[in-house]
Amino acid sequence: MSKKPKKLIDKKGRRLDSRKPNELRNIRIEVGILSNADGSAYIEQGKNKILAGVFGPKEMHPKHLSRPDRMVLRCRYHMAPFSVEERKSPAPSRREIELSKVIGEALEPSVFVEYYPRTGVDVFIEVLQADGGTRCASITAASLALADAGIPMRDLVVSCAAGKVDDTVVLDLMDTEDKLGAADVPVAVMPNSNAVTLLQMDGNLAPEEFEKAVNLAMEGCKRIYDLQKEALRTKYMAAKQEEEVKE
Amino acid sequence: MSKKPKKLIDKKGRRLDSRKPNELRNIRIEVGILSNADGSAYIEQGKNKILAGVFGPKEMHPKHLSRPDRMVLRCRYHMAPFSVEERKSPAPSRREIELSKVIGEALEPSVFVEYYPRTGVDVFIEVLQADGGTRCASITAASLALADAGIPMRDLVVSCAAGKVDDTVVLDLMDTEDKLGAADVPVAVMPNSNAVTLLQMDGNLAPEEFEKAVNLAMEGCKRIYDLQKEALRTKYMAAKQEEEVKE
Amino acid sequence: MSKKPKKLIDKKGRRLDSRKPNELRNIRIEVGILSNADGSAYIEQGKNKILAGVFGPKEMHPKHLSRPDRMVLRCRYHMAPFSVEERKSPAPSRREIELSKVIGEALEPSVFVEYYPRTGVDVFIEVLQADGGTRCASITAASLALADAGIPMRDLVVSCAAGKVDDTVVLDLMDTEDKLGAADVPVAVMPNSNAVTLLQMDGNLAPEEFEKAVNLAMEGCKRIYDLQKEALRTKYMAAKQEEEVKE
Amino acid sequence: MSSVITRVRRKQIKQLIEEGKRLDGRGLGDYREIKIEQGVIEKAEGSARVLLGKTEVLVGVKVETGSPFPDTPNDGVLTVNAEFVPLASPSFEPGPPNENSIELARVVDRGIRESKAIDTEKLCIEPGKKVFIVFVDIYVLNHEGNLIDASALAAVAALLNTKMSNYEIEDGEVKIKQGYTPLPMKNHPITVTLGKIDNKLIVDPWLEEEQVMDSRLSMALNDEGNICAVQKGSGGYFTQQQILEGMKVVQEKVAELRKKLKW
Amino acid sequence: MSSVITRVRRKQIKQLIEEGKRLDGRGLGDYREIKIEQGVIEKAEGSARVLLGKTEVLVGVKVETGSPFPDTPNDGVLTVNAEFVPLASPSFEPGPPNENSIELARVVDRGIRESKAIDTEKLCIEPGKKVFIVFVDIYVLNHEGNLIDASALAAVAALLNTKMSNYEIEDGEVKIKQGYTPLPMKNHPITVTLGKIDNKLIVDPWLEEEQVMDSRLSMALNDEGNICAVQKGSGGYFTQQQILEGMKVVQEKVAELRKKLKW
Amino acid sequence: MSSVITRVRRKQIKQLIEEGKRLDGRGLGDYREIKIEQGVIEKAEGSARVLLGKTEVLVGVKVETGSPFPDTPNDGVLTVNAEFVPLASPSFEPGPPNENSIELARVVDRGIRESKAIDTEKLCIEPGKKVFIVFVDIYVLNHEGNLIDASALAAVAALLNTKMSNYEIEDGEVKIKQGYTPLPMKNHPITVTLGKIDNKLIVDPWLEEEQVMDSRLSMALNDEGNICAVQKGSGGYFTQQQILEGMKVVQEKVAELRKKLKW
Repeated sequence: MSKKPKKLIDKKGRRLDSRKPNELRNIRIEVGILSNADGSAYIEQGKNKILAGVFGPKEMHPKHLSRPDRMVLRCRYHMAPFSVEERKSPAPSRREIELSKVIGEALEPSVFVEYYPRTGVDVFIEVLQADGGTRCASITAASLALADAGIPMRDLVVSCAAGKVDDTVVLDLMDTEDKLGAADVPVAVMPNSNAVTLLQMDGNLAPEEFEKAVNLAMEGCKRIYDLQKEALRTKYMAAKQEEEVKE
Repeated sequence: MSKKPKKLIDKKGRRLDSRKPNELRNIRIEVGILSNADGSAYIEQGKNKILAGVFGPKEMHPKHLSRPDRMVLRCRYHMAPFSVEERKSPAPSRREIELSKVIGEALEPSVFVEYYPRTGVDVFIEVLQADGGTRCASITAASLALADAGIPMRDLVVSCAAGKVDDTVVLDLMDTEDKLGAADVPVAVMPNSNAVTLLQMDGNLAPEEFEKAVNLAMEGCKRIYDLQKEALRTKYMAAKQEEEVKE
Repeated sequence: MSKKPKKLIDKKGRRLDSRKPNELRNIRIEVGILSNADGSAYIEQGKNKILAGVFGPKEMHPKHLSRPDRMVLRCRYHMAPFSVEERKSPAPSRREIELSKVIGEALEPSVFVEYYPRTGVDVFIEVLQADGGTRCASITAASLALADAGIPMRDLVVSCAAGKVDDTVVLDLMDTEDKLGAADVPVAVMPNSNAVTLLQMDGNLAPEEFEKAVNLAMEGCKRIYDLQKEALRTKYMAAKQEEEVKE
Repeated sequence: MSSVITRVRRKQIKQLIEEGKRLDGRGLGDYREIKIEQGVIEKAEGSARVLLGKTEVLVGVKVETGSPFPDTPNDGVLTVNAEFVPLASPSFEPGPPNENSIELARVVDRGIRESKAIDTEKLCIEPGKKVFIVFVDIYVLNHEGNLIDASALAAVAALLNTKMSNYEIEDGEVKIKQGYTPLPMKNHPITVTLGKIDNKLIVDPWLEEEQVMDSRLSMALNDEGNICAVQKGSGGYFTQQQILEGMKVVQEKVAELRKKLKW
Repeated sequence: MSSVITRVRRKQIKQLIEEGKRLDGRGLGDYREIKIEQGVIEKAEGSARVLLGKTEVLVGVKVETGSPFPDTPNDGVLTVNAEFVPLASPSFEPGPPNENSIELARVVDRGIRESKAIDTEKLCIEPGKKVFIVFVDIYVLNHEGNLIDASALAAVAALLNTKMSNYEIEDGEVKIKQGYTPLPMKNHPITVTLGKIDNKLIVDPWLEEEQVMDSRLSMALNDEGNICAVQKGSGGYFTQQQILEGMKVVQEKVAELRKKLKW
Repeated sequence: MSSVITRVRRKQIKQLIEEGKRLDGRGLGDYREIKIEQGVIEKAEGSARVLLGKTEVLVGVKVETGSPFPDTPNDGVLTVNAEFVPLASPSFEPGPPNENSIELARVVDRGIRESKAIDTEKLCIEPGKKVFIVFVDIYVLNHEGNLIDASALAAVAALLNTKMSNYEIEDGEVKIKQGYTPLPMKNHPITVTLGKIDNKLIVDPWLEEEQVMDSRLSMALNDEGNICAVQKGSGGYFTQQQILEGMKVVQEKVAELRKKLKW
């Protein structure tokens, strides 16, 4: 953060961590890793380490927040005090409150909320280590946690950002690129229907650059979608095996 | 605030803004200016700019605060962060909490609270700009907002302060007079019955000065009462005209 | 607090306030001194001055905290801002929250909680002046307040600390001994059954020292138990006399 | 709330007052028995306990150093806070100050501040930088009515009992010296509260009267007999005539209370 | 909440929009009437009131001195806060900011910050020590829908209206001098919000449309026509196609709004 | 709360323990499997993850500079905080720390503080002005019982893993230099918790046993085998005899746990 490196992309078109512009960071996903949550998932994307847990469908507390015709999905995005350079107070910041809202709104369209009227589902996201793009990785993990909880869903939601660094549109910005780059465009999508459920942007992009960034982010989402499905499959196979062993 | 002017009243008996001791500031009142509140009013008194909005009678939340034999009137007096010299935190200060209480208690005797048992009425007051005497102007506006909401009332409540500046008892103190003067005596009254529903004082007054100040404030109240009734009439006529146009 | 005295125990084995190692401070207890609480007690132990008041059994607020098979005992330990050297903010500190919990847990085993299902009892403790050992003196007083409220109880709970000062295990540490000593071991007990309902410790004690400290604290408890019973008797006699006078 | 009064009791209180009598045998203009005890909290710089009948208020004063307000760089700071300690009444809830305790603190504060009771200029250590801050903490220990008068009286009694450490300035740092100085006091405001029940004014309303009364009026008078703070409270109203009448009663009772407060 | 819409009304709104019409007679791409009034709060360093139909937002700007952030020692500080004043809507509760008012404040903040609207380097008084802090307080006075556009517009109008006291540095202290300087502005972001109802995009949704619409998309454009902030909100989704289509509409409407904002 | 245990299950647990057995096959004095992993959060100065069966606790340590406490001007500052992360248990609610998480943090804090585990004098940069502050954040990720032992173990493991930036003092300012130094540690407290079920003592109670047990007793022992912190919790009682008996068990188990913690 102290001094701006001369170049975020070198002469060979490589980024600070030697990725190509349209390359994702390493991603590792695990589903069903918490014993108390009804569903859970863990994601590592670059140095991001994020846990998501889901409780529900269940009775709403307080009751007056329940809705007669649908389930209410609540989401809390929270960062551990040690997840960032300078210790963060555990009290929710304004940024965390906004992200909780937009992440919840990004997940909700994927859920058949009308199946369980008057109930609630809580999605809890804990960022254990943050390195840029936490909201996207959180959505990717939280959607898996919802699936793991058996909540009926239209599709998984998968999320990835693109942005502009130096003069190049790049995929999946890490922290330094996010802070020193020109723009960041996080996108979440249900790939089956191409429905964009999260779209934010800050920075400075010409309209054509913005279009390019959205397209690249969607491209990234599709690649992560495969990893999501693979992680679900792995969990399912493990659960099946376990059952068979029991029998 | 920085330096005390030598004199708050000049040789000709004129105050800093060239008013005579028993002269009110310019007052402008409008009734029914908000589309969502059940009743509303706006007052400018000198540089004070204050909005009042009323919601109710309605079900009480939380329920246990309702009363089986009467309506509960709740009042919130609040100052905008930009309403004063130095930015004020939007969180309610101890002063705002006290004023919310005494303003509510000044308004309540005018309302037939027994007409709507188990219900609540919320009075919200927002001081957009403050220049001394905001509690009085707030009461004047809030009482009109209650009337505009159709709450059954014995009488309007009208309020005005008197005080002592240099050695003179004066009417309707503005901010500088309030801060540098010797005493401030805000009074609220239902003029029909001469019932004083708010009386506060801070400063230093001999008993006879106090009596004089109360009398002068009551005198000021009566003059503002005429403006209140005029504002109600204007609103009523406008509403009537609108209806006739519709028909 | 500024400078550590060379010795907390002098050559003759006397402590800073000239007590012997196994000597209690002066204790004064009064029962039934508040007119609004259902039960109350006041204790002075050294310079500690502590009031305890009990309300209940009564309906729980909020209701969802009530338990279908038992009474819920809630406890609040709170220090007055002026009770300590440097003014304490009246908002509850983490220390006060922990002590409220352990004091409540020390009192609960003495109460027949199953006699009044769905109800609650509130124990309020106010430390007016603190001089070391406030949690113990609070328990001693609060248990009397519960008895004074007529709550059915197995036994009184009585509490006292022992600790290590210089190289000696001593009874009933005062503030300076607590701060400069080597260890503090507060103990609460129901003397009839020798049931220890509170046990904490901080400092550094060899196992045999710890055992010795626990034994000494229990010994102190027994002596205070006599004062507790005496105080109850006094209250009872006074109440009886009052009644007789009335008749 | 267990302190709600029955309809029968209500009627009884009103009827008696109509006849100029009160349930507890007092006349309309009588205070309950008043006890003032100073120096009850040795660890505080000042303290006082006031009993007004069964109403009990403890005030502790702490004196610390801190920054002055920017607009009064030469004045010490006065801070008044009131805690409605939950053991004092079933109607008090634990938690942060509510509108009632804030009103109480601010009424007591105004009496002290507006009468210039404390010589705040003498509390300045280094202009604009360091001054003494006087914390007045009102602790309501038993609520049987008329908390304002009990608290105002206890606050002044505690301030009169307050001693500050002597100090020296050494290299810009405050060094505590041996010995104590009393807090510099210039005035001694006394507050008297009236209740209005069916157009009768009563002095020192107790708990049940507070639940019956239509309105309340408190006035603080300084040593010179001037009014320095007024607060009408509790809904209801007073006529102009009742205010002036009340002022006379207050003047009388202040003189009476002032005798209890030795300084 | 009394602002919940009936099923009949809901159907009516949707049907009309299907036909390219709106309940209040507007076309899908029309704004309600816009009024901008600057300098309405004389005591604030800057202020503006925006009426968007019946939606009313007041923004006040205060400029004070304070410390810069450690990582930007040469820059003044921008702080945007939004209050959902309870008299503006039965759905607003008194209390600390909630997720809705925080989102509003942060969206407006991003538009101003990312477009570099304020020349924050000119707000530095003493690098790393003292800078000007610009407080932008959004006060929603009447909520009839599309608070984002009204607030963003009012914020920029208020900043354009903001004047700061002249000052000198004397012995490390800031001394206020006579006269005022306008707040240094470099850009003027304009935000346009679209609603999506059954795959139709509408501009400037009002309250009832907000209750019917599936999703919302806001974009802020700077003077050069570049995008500087985007926020999709309110659940639902947009297709990739709709986003690009929406961008075109926004570009058009920004040009229109920009004319209303004189500077 | 979905974690409430049925009456049948309760009976079963008690019966087994009566017979010296446990539901999960352990003996009364056995710990669940323990895994300690250090350095799991690269961005923190120190970190460790402890698995106690399925109970999972992550501790992160941050080291920052700040002011010492006035009464210990030559000592660095230790701050322990515990978060009951809501995804760890249906009984955890999001929000500020409650009495349970505060108790946990304070018990872990006492173990570290009273055993003088950290050499706080070595954390002093400039006496009375600047010291290192060590933030120990306990993050409960999965709650299957015995949070105290898991947290205390993870805290010490994280502290042992903590490295601080090297620094120089230049003109009174702290300048970060290249390289790292390990946090100066002098002792390594180990905490063991016992549950009491019908007069039997068990080690390392898991979630369902916690719901059945009458009382809980935790003891922290330092490297010399001395007791440095004790906490009885969860209602109920211990006899004097049980306390001494428990102490013996704790001594034994501490030796066992100590082997898991390499340093």
